[in-house]
Amino acid sequence: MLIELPFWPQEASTVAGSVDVLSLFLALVAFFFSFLIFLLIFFFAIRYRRRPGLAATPVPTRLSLEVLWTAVPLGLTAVMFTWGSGLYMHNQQDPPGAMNIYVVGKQWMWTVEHLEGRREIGELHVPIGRPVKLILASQDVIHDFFIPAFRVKQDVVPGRYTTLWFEATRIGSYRLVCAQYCGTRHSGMIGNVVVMQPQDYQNWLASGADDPPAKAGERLFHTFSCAGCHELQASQKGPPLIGMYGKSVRMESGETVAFDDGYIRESILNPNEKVVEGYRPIMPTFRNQLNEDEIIQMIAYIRSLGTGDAKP
Amino acid sequence: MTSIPESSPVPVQVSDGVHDHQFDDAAQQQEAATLGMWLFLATEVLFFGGLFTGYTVYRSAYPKAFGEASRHLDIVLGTVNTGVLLLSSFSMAMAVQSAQLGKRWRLLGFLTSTAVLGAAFLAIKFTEYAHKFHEHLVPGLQFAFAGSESPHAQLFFSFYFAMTGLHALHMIIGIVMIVVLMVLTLANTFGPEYHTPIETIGLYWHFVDIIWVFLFPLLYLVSR
Amino acid sequence: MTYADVHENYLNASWGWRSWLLTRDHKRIALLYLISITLFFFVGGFFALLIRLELLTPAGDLVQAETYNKLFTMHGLIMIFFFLIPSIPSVLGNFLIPLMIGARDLAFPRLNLLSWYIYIVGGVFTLAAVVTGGVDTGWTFYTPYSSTYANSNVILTALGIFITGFSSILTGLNFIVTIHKMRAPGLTWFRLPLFIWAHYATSLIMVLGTPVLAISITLILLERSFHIGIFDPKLGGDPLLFQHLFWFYSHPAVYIMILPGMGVVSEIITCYSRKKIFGYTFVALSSLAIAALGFLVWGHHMFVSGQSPFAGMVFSMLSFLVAIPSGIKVFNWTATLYKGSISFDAPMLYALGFIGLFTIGGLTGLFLATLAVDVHVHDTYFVIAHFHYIMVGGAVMAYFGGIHFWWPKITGRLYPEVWARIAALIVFIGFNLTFFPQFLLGYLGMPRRYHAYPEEFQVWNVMSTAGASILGLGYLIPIIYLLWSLRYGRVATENPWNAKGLEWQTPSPPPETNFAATPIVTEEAYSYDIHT
Amino acid sequence: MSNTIVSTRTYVATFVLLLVLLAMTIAAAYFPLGRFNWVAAMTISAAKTALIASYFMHLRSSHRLVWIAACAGCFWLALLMILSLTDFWTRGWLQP
Repeated sequence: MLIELPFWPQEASTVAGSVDVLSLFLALVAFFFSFLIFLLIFFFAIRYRRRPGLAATPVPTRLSLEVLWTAVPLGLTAVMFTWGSGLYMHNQQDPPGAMNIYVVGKQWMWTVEHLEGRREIGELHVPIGRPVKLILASQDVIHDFFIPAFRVKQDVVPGRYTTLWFEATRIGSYRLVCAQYCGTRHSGMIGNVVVMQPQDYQNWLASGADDPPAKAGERLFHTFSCAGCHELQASQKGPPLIGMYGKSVRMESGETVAFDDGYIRESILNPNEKVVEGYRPIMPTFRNQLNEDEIIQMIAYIRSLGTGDAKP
Repeated sequence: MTSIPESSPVPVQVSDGVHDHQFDDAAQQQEAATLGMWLFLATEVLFFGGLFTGYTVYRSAYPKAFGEASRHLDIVLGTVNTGVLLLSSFSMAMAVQSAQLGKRWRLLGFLTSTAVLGAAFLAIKFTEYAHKFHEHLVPGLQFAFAGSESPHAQLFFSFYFAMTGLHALHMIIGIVMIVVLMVLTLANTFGPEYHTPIETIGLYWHFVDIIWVFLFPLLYLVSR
Repeated sequence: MTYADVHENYLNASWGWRSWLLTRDHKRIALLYLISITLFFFVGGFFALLIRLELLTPAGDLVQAETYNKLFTMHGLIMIFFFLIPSIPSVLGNFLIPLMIGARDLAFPRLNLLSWYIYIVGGVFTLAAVVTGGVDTGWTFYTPYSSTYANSNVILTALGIFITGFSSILTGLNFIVTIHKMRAPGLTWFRLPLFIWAHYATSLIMVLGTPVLAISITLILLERSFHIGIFDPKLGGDPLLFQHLFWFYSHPAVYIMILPGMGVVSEIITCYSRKKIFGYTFVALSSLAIAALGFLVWGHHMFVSGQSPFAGMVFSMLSFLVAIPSGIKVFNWTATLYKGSISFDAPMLYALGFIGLFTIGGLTGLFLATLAVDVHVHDTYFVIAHFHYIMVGGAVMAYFGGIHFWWPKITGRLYPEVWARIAALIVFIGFNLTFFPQFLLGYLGMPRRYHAYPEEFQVWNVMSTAGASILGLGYLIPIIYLLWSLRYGRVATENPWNAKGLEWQTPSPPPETNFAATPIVTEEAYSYDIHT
Repeated sequence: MSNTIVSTRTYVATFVLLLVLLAMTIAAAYFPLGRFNWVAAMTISAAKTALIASYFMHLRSSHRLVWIAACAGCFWLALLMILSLTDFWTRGWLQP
């Protein structure tokens, strides 16, 4: 039986190739210098091995050499830094028009919520050729969302949202793993990303859709009597929510805050730290009443009320 | 395994009684001890520094909650305590001077007053703790704080108790060491020739004072 | 007749257990450390062995997931805090610093003994945690897992680490004061052996970094026992704050482990190539540069943690900078060999192995400093491979090299040369076989701390486990022949390697007060090519 | 350096100055200066520290090395704070 030795992971996203090129460059540099040092050691060790009657020859320190081997690594690392940071910054910023999918990590599984209503556990279905932005939340400890074939990874931190985007380039099923140690069954927090043709993805979305999260969010909105203050139009007590998602809003403190997922989440949990200009800090907290999934549903509902003019 | 009683583990002494055998003279020993204590204080700066960093991060994130929570602290007791501690530092400085001059009873007097002032500081501090306990402002113990900033106020009080608690622990250690110094003074250990322990423990005491000099405005005077 | 009868020395100056447990002699304290550290090394090694056995097959079938998590946690904690950090400083540093600078002892001998006791108390706490059920937070104690969710002995372990930290602080403080205040007449800073420079730099990190670890662990203890919650996300606390505090110490801690090893290597390379070190000033100052810059790079452990990307860029840039002084050292060591008269005694084999493996470890660190690439390899086996190249390929190789090099000075006996060379080669081969495949595993995407793993990774894991068994053998052999040499080894002369340095100008083993008379230094370090 | 004996008068003067600074810091806290309340408080605390260190702790007459040790602690604390805050204070920058 021939044992297959895997050397290189699959490349299945738009960024995978560029990360690999940089990695290969680094590997080349690493190989060159390791080889250089090994070669020199071997050569000197044999050439200058101890022999009777042959003493060591004093060699004074040469400043030019010291400068050389300070400057060359400095130059090389400058290249690595610039290249690595440039690529990283590019990979951090999600392109406009990315579709949002919400992911919640909890010990020890991933739950995924598509805005169209489909929910899944341990699997993530995405269409090929379209930027996907994941909004990641954790119900308990820190997890990490890692898709090796896409070369993307992001810690999922309780108490806030982190985001990650990718654009898949190859149809297939790829491994998705938790890379941040999260407790006993950390190694079981593993699943698949399924990349599909857009049409297949649409069919898949339609095939087993539950209520869309916005629908569930609307129910929660009524259960918790949010409408009492946040009437959908302007109101005395709370700011309106229609057409607000994605807008920039002035706060009482004078600062300007983006009315985004993170702000909505914070406002539900800690309503009075950032109050919209013209309103009083009177909203109670819903800290102990909503879990991460429900907060996402609320956000989906508010989002469904229409987005503002700013970048969504 | 024959244990010969005469051969104690104490190494051969080339000491003249004033300095230990590894040093050449008393001056070298004293310089070493002073440098050692200052290095130790540098580690203490970083020990408290972790808390100061955390405090800065959260205060800048939740200025409102921190301001509101801070107003629940008793500024009168806090101010009195600052005064008490500054006075104790003065007393400690005078103790070092007395040792340098070889005035044994004056030294004993100043050490005693330093320890008593330190104890007074702790007494006031624990009175404050008792109040906080009654007002349910101790994190983890049925913490109750009116308003929606409650969790962030709890963060403030977490810092309050962690910072003042660790400070109080340092005070307690300092008082114990000063009591030891008092005993040694009674035993006539110190004089103009040898008073390094008084100096080094004095340094420690002043350092604990400095920590409070920062804690006081950071905790009590956030937003008055 | 035992070796101790040769002449009056620190080993035969007094007898009985009290003369050891209450000793203030830095040389005896060094031996106390040597014994305790060796014990911890084998406890940690035993855990490593179980980890590698579990990973032989993809299914988690040898131990349960919970047990596996405890194994890697305890392996990390014991190896880092109870072996690597104290290894070279507390054993070789303790023994050699006063000898190398011509002093009778460290500045604070009682404090030195206290450090050992603190180390032991911390060790007892940690071992008690192991025996009573273990701890499963990972050595990094990340919150909120460690503060809220873990159900294992976090408090006991954290207390153990907290206590041991003070041992490290006091040792570093002792070294700094000693090096400043107690050098022999004529021993100016730029005549100091590089071993001393390296330990000076190490001590700076111990003194200035360890307290931050102490406070972060204290906060976890408070959070766990009193629920005060400074890192609790439910209160608006930020788990990343813990990571900042933790890595402020724990990244420089890597330099605590490697810098003393660099010092050892400088001593060995010069002695066995009979050369003055190439670029003394650069090697000396690069130690300080590493210690200082090492404090500025901790954020590279947090590139994917949700840290601000701008902070990521700052930390990435600083991380590249710290590579420069490391490179300077490697180039200078290599240049020292040029036109030397090189012999291949066991310490030299370890030292050359160190240079090679440290080079690989350092260069693969560049992958981790490069933001875009780190995103992919972070928290995978690539990281595991990288830091084992630094810590095992680097620090442990240097430690073994140093133990062999100064063995005659410490014990008065020579180790068996042939066996020592064989062991050094076995360690080198076993090490590479164990850890090189892990670079590939990491890039393929195998996450670290996985009890069970997908099947496609098995081939490399089998290779790694096979290598580990060879490596384990390589570590056992020296223990056997070094113990053997205590009784049967040839009696060592004052200076068996014909080496420079004050420690070789006093009998082996040295007398209790180190030198008959305070030596006076008139030449630079490593003046090999002048007198031979 | 310990042989420099500081006079009682200097110690008393230092203590009185410290009390004055204490009064100032409290007074400053009641002026609404916004962010500058914090700046004022820290400046006064730093001044108090300088007094305590130079006179009570004899830093004025101490060896240069002691100075370095004292500054090292503060410098490293600054490193910890500044580099940590580069994270916390630039978190939102990428978001629009």
